[in-house]
Amino acid sequence: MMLFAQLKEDVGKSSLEVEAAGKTVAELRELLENDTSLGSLDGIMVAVNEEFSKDDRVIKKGDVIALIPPVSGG
Amino acid sequence: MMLFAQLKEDVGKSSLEVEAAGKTVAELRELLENDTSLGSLDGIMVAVNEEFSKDDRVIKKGDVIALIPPVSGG
Amino acid sequence: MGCTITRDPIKIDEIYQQVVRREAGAVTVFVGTVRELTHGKKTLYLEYEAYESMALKKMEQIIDEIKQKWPAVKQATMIHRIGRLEITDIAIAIAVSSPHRPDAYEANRYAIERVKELVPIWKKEHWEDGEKWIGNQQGTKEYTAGKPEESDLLE
Amino acid sequence: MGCTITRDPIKIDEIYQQVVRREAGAVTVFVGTVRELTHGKKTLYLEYEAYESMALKKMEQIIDEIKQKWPAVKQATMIHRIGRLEITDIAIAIAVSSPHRPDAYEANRYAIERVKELVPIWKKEHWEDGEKWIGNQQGTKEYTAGKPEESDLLE
Repeated sequence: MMLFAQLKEDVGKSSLEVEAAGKTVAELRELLENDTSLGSLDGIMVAVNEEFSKDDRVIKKGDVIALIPPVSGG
Repeated sequence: MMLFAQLKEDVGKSSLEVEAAGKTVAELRELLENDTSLGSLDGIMVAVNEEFSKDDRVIKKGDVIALIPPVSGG
Repeated sequence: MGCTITRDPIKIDEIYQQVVRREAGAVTVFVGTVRELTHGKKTLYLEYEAYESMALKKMEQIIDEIKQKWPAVKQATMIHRIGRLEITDIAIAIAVSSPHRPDAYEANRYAIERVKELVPIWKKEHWEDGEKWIGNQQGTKEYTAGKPEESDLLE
Repeated sequence: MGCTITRDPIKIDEIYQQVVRREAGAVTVFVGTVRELTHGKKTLYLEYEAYESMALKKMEQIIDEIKQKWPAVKQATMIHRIGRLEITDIAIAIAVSSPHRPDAYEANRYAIERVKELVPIWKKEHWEDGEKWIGNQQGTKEYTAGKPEESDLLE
């Protein structure tokens, strides 16, 4: 799972290994909030294969997952 | 009096001599329509000293007069 | 730094550089180019003519109006080319800088609308089968613009 | 011709040239630069980071949206710089060409608003007394934007 910006700095690396296959995005969020040091993911989007994803999307093996903090480009 | 664009081509030169001192802009327009080959000045503005002028403005000796067809710059 | 009328090709990087400011985060540049087709008719080239001294005065007036209406705008300027212009040549470029983008877009748009109302510059279209001064006096006006507003008239 | 993410200085003449068309009479270029002051605080420099592959995909999506919403638009493109940027450096440039100016202004404005909603690029402000990722997750969001709309979400 890819991390960017503040999340990357908090964790100290640009990716995290997680067992996500078979879980929904909502379940992944819960797992991350409870079992990692990331803390609250309020306001953080989950991207699956480079698309913003809703909570009920089921993650498949091989999907590329990224956590997307509120963007501030431009 | 300075002429531009279509008016300049119609008259064949970029200026006309007119006796305008003491006349209002409205009187000048009337004179031009009646006594020159310019024809109707509908839609043509009169500029006095590089400002668009209303009909009741009185023209003074030394004022710079120009006829301004609808503009089409940009 | 002021507005310009030129017979040379317009370089947009130059007008952009004129408005860049440390306090400005947004710059808008509008570029008006010679379009090949107007109302389905094929233009070969254009000729622009200006009442130069008055045109410059009116261009500066528009810049002043912008600074009144959008006090946050840091800098605004414009350049108009005259003479013969070919298809895709730049006729006008307008640049506006501001701390935030809404002002930069709105002020820039205002500027070009005002140019088309009150800057004494005229274009003549040349087609394969003829030529015509646009906005001319024969009642064949192509724009509802091309005429100054009541408030632009001196008594 | 497509959208670009770069670590090099952005040249606005290059992006302008990419959208020039014989049928387009209006080109708008929006330039976002690094501003020295934000909310009265003095920025020393910025760092931009991107999720590059997704950011490019989202930039292309915005161009597609423009062509849907403004079918007359001839060409539109954008370039975003990442890495360390100094005050007045160009962070983003967006160029849109169209036969007529209203479309060119509106589509350009739309593009930058969408960039700020859904392109995964982040900036870190560096001040004399600290640094911070803007739009970060500590509830200190500086923009109401920075969040995709409902319709941008995949099931």
